[in-house]
Amino acid sequence: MPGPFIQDEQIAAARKAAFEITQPVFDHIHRHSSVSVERTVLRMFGMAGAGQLGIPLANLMVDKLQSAGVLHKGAAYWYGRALQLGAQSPLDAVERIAALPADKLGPLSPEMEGNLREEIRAEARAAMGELKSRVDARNALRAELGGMPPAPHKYVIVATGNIYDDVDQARAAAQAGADVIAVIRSTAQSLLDYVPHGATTEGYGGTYATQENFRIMREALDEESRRLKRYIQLTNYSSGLAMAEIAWAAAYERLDMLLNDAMYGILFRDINMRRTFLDQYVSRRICAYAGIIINTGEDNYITTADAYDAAHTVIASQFINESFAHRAGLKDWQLGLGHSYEIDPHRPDTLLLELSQAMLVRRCFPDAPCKYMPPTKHKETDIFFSHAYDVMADLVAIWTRQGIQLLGMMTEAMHTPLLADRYVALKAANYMYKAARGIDEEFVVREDGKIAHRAREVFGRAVELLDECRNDGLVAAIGRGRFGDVKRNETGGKGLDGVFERSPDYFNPMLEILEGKA
Amino acid sequence: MPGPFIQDEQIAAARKAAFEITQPVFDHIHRHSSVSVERTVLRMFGMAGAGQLGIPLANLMVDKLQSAGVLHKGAAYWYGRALQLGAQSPLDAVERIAALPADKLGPLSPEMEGNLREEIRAEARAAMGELKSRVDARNALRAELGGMPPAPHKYVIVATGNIYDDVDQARAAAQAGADVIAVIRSTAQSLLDYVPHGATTEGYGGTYATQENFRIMREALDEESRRLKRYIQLTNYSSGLAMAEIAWAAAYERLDMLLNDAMYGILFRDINMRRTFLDQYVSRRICAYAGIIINTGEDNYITTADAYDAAHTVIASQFINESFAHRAGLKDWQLGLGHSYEIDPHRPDTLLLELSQAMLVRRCFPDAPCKYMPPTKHKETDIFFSHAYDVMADLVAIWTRQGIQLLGMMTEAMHTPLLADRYVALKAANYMYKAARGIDEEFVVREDGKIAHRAREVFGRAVELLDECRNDGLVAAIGRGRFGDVKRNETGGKGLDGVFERSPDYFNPMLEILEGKA
Amino acid sequence: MAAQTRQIIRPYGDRRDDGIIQMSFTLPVPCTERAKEAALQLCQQMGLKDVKVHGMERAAENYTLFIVYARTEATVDYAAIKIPEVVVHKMGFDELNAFIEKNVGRKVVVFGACTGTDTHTVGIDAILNMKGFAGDYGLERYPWFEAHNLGSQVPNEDLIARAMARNADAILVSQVVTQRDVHKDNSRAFIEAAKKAGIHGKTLLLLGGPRVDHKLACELGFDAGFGPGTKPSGVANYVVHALLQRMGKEKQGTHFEGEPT
Amino acid sequence: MAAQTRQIIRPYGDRRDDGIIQMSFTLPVPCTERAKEAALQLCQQMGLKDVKVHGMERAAENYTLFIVYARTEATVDYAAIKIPEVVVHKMGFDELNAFIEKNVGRKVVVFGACTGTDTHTVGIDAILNMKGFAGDYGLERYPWFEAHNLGSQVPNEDLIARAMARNADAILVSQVVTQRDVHKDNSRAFIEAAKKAGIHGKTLLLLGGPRVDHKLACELGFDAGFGPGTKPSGVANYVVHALLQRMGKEKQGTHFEGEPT
Ligand code: B12
Ligand code: B12
Ligand SMILES: Cc1ncc(COP(=O)(O)O)c(C=O)c1O
Ligand SMILES: Cc1ncc(COP(=O)(O)O)c(C=O)c1O
Repeated sequence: MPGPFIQDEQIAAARKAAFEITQPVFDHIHRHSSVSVERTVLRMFGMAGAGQLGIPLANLMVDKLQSAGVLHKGAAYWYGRALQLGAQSPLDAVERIAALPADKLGPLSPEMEGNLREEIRAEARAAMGELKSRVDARNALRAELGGMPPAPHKYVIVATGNIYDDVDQARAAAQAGADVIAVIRSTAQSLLDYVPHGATTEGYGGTYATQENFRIMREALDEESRRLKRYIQLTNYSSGLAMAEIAWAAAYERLDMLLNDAMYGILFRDINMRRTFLDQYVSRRICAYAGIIINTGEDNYITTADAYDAAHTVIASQFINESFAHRAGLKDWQLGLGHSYEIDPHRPDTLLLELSQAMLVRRCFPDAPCKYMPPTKHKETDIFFSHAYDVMADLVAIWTRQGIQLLGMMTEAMHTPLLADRYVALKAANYMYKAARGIDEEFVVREDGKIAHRAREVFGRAVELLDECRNDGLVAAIGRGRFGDVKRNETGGKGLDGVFERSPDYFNPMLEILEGKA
Repeated sequence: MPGPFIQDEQIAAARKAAFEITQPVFDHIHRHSSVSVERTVLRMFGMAGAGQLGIPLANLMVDKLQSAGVLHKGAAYWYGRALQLGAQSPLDAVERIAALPADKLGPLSPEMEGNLREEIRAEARAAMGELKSRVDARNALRAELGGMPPAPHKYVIVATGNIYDDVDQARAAAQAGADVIAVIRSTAQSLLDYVPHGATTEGYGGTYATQENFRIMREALDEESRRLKRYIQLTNYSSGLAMAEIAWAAAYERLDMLLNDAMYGILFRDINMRRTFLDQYVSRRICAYAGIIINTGEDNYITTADAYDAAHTVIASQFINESFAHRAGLKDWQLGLGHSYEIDPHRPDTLLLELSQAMLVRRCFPDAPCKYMPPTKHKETDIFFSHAYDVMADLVAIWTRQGIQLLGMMTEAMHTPLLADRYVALKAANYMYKAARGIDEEFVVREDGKIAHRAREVFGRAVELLDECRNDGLVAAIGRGRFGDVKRNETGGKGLDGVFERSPDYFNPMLEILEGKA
Repeated sequence: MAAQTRQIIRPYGDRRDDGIIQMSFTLPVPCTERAKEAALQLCQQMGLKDVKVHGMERAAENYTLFIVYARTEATVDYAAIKIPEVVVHKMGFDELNAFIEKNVGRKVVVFGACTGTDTHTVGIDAILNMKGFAGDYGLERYPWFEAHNLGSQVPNEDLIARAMARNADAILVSQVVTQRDVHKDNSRAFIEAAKKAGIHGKTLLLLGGPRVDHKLACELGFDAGFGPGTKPSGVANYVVHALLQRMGKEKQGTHFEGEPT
Repeated sequence: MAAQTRQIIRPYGDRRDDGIIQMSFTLPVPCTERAKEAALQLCQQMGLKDVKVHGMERAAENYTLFIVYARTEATVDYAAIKIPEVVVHKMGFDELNAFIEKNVGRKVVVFGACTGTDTHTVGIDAILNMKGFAGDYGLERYPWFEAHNLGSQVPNEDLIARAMARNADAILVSQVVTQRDVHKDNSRAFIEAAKKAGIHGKTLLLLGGPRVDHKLACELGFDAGFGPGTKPSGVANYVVHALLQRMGKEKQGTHFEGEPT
């Protein structure tokens, strides 16, 4: 077992600090909603299609409601009104709402209002029930195939840009031993304030996250899982301006994991803070409901900041991400907290430093299936060295019993992985796991060694940062560039115009269910 | 520090057993000599040249003496007689002896006999003095360049077959960070009952070990060492039917290390036991005198036998090799006891098993610069995997502080190394050493873990084997195939006809000096 | 230039000029002897000799990875590969600042960003930010540079407009994502926009990124290109010399140490 | 055989038929941009397209290692690569012994060794010794085989003489060291000796080793060749079928599962 290094009480105190840090954010969250959240509600009601020019119906309707200035009552409410007007289908609902000048839709009598809400709640319960049954089907397949293999789960990415090529590559990876397939998104999808529609074949640096692409890939992996008699997990990104909607689509299509971070969009995509905090909350509620494991993005911090100097920011952020997650109903087993093997390999003692950090993470979050990323930033174009370097991350992953391990690619510094790159990575990881599993039980870490010393130092600095966030506020800390060396302010960034205050009669039956209030 | 695993007393008992095992062999050694030993004596007197057809003068002379049935008095004696007959040069001495029917050289008067011996002893002292001064020059260069780098010393092989290509490759390897260059010998040189002469450019699987090739390579490495301001060591093979002579030539040409094993020739080259025991003794006396580090060959056992099952044979043999070495005057710092990372990678827990074995070796031989070999037998043609696999041997080497580490080559299963293969191996080892140096001080090995358990088990079986060798004799144990699964008997194998009993007046002034009797 | 002797070079594996190369590739067929024969034929078609299909790995049910060593007969005349002669040495931090003060007589203004949808800022930050790269200070640190770093995801037009507003001497564009040549497309779009804005051929236009080299950048219409491992000081030296040449204060085509090639 | 449709295949990296290959090689020149250009030209001369000289490593002062990804336009018609149709299935241990008893009617006698100066015994031991290889028993274990393993460093003539003295059905030669084709030289010498002794074309002559394949062995004058990963049971099956064919008890050219190709 890693550690002790530090006292249990110190960890509890850090956790408490994080809980206090996220409190003020929730005051904001519970009073607001966003266009993306409202579109998610509509998607729940089956509004998954797209209109002309491929614009999603959910966008058409929400944009209409927003420009009419009535969105603060909640899209669900207007959806109900559209039904009352006789809408036969989602498209029909959009058209009816769109056709109508909003002021034409005056208030209803309290009784009608009450009935409408009850009907819509019933429809929401049915929709959520359907979701649940899909999730159950996923879980049943997993169980049928013998449950999950022992951790770390070997995670590889596919990123051809074309969903059909992705399927080929994903199947090949599964055959070579992958446990989790991640379909990387096309560059800048984070900035799209909608979810693209349909199967896609042209992405850059990845493939668009669409509900249809999710379906195609999950179907292929179900088939592959059955053939291999081993359940293969699928993950994608619930991140960016459409994070909540993607969580819904992913849950519906039975994905197993999602990249989902409370602050990544703010820091790395310059998405507005208020927007992000709101959307991440709803997306996480969906993940909690659908038994999806989230993967947080602290590893990104140490691609922009120096991994040695900023190690404590990873730990501090993990506590914060954990608190956001717990407050959204996620359980520890769903928290794939992110970190990585990123210290400059030209430094001395890097294996000791990486072991220290990985052990510290496990010490602080013993029940979370932490997500361990391979070296990326310091990867260079010597594929042989790159491979050797990745193997050390494999060693640390199995040693410290990470939950999920992203396998490093020997061509990391060149291109998104080729089929052969994944095979090479999987073969090495399979060997490492077999060779080294249980090594942690062979040794007692000396409390007076470099590993323990470094762990205490990093933890100490993390606590200082948490204190700063508690005292000055998370917003202020982000403003000072504390995370990933990136500075953002509360009203900057993209998507703030999609945030609005809920009216007192705001109606969101999906959230009611997700929050356990219905 | 590795261990304890076992008690110091148990180790002392094993050492004592080995001492008893080698005792009877020394009864044989001290009563016999061999053609190779005698040729070594002649080489000491400067008889390094070759006659027509490239046959070394030392061979011509010894063969002549042997066929004349007078070799049992010692070649030095006849060399003295040839000088008395007026020989002006080694070639001249050979010719004079060769020209003479042996019976023509009757006994001398006791006084003349005494004078002859004294003159020859004086010449031997001068020759050994010259050797010493050459060794001192080597040591001075080492000191001038800042002494030796910290262990493990990174050892790579060159094996082009052409000494000039070897020089290019050796320089390149030194520039890429190698500490030790080994010039691999042409296949089956072990079976040559002579040392080939001159610079050679056509070998198979390696380059002939000749005195001139040694000189060429050492000169190049001296130059390279000065340029790099880092002393680069050179090693070759003192092994096979000419092992003692090669030791002399290597010492003379200022080599730093030699592959030299008490039993390798017996087991892997089917060279006669009696011959090998004799020759190894004299070769080791030379190494002791010349401050050469020997590398033993236990790693070979687990290329023919299974590395998991035969792990204890490596430990037992190391104790025996150590005893042979101590009895030949070698100090612990000269004992590069061989072992390797050879357990089938398809097994589970191989990293634990390899760590266990490497720790056990260091526990038993804490002051010896053990020679650690990389995986070879289970190497396959996937160069990427092969490289990853080698990297784990790098980790074990630095972790357990081996003295000398042979770097694995990603193309091990294909061909002798290309220039690029060595570069790739050195780059990875440099990284691993930098990343992991000191890792042993971070942990306490648990005495109840698999590593400790395995170490105790292997040690226990090694002690059993040592007991068997003590009780039944080393010869009997070899006859049962205890080492490397290879069975040999005392009178089988090549080269027994080159062994003869010393006459009571046997004269060998070189051995007198080497044994400290003159 | 005087007639040069030829210097024929070829790959070197075990012995000089043996022409040995290593290769790996995947074929979309199952791992069988037939697949191995296909791999061999493929290599032979590529003109390789002594082909040794050493490795054959079952990468997946219908994909096989091959590891090949072979000899190529291709050669290159190394003497014929020209590189410009360096006539001006590379200036260090203090020297360059003093040089700007003396020869340009005012601060050199540069604007940089990672444009298009690319969010990789680490590269442009390495060139512009105080901290710099590998111990080499970034342009913000030079007292005689005025450096503006607009970050990432910046539309080409915005970068150009901001630079023009400050009358910039140079614009630095970073492009990191290169899948299916998206960096070339975006770079071409940048050049179009620069032409439209009338600054092409006037303001110095620099392109950089891991898959960028000088040749590519010039083909795309930039003045210079910088690839992996670029140090800020190299960029600073280039900008100053190129600027002086534009200003007519230095001979056109003066070659200096570290210039992009 | 009926006219076949063509099945054109090419290397697969990121997307089907993209032709991507990986390559590495060393050039005997220092690590500079000029060297990189030389590497690029070399690849172009090899007919590669979209050459990306991604990596350039200073392997030594005057040697540079390059890592290249590129596209090849070479293709292979997979349908045109023939493999014989298997008509006889591979027999297991008991089945084969029974088969020998019934069809040969006596023990099959084989002699094996690693000949010449080669001392690598592990390969021939894997085929002949009791223990066998990868869980597959060696020929010594088969009650209906009489297997003699002479070990290594055996002169070709000795092996032949010993085998003839026992009237062997097959001789198994192992060759592991292959540098500069020493295995071919020694194998040719073996065949010469076999011809001299008059057993060529009579006694079955098998060659094996990591660089051996059936094609090579046949070219050298052997009846069959066996490469890496050979299992003893495959060799045993081959020897029995080939023997029966020599004896006229089985149709010439009967194809069986696991036969050398
Ligand atoms: C760090 C990183 C990230 C970080 C970026 C953080 C940030 N704010 O910059 C994060 C994690 C956010 C990220 C995200 C993504 N990334 Co990224 N990322 C990397 C990584 C690991 C390192 C890049 C880096 O920082 N290098 C260090 C800097 C210093 O080097 P550099 O950029 O080459 O810059 C030097 C020179 O090129 C030059 N230079 C660069 N620009 C300029 C400009 C001028 C004017 C000059 C003079 C010089 C110059 O000077 C610099 C110093 O020498 C690389 C892999 C790798 N090891 O290269 C992948 C990589 C670049 N990413 C990749 C991808 C695909 C993505 C994503 C699109 C994946 C996805 N679909 O989610 C996303 C989204 C990014 C987007 N839309 O742009 C791919 C690109 C593949 C390709 N060839 O197209 C890579 C190669 C990884 C891979 N193998 O798949 N990434
Ligand atoms: C073990 C080993 C040794 C051991 C040998 C012990 C012994 N008694 O066999 C020791 C340590 C003694 C040794 C020494 C040397 N070795 Co060595 N050795 C190896 C090693 C690591 C493994 C070989 C092995 O056992 N493979 C396992 C067996 C089961 O596989 P196999 O031989 O291919 O056999 C299979 C098939 O080929 C087939 N088969 C083989 N023979 C036959 C015959 C028949 C009839 C049939 C049907 C089938 C068959 O069936 C087998 C089972 O599937 C290889 C590297 C490697 N990983 O391949 C180097 C290697 C073979 N050795 C090499 C060299 C150069 C040497 C030396 C010459 C080095 C030197 N100069 O000192 C020496 C001397 C040996 C000599 N003169 O012959 C080179 C050969 C280079 C080349 N291509 O020419 C290699 C490739 C290492 C390298 N990369 O440099 N070696
Ligand atoms: C949490 C999270 N979201 C999203 C992404 C992907 O980036 P993009 O913003 O391009 O979707 C990452 C990248 O690692 C991430 O960690
Ligand atoms: C001690 C020893 N001598 C010699 C050799 C080399 O073999 P050869 O007998 O071909 O010289 C080895 C090989 O590893 C060895 O370990």
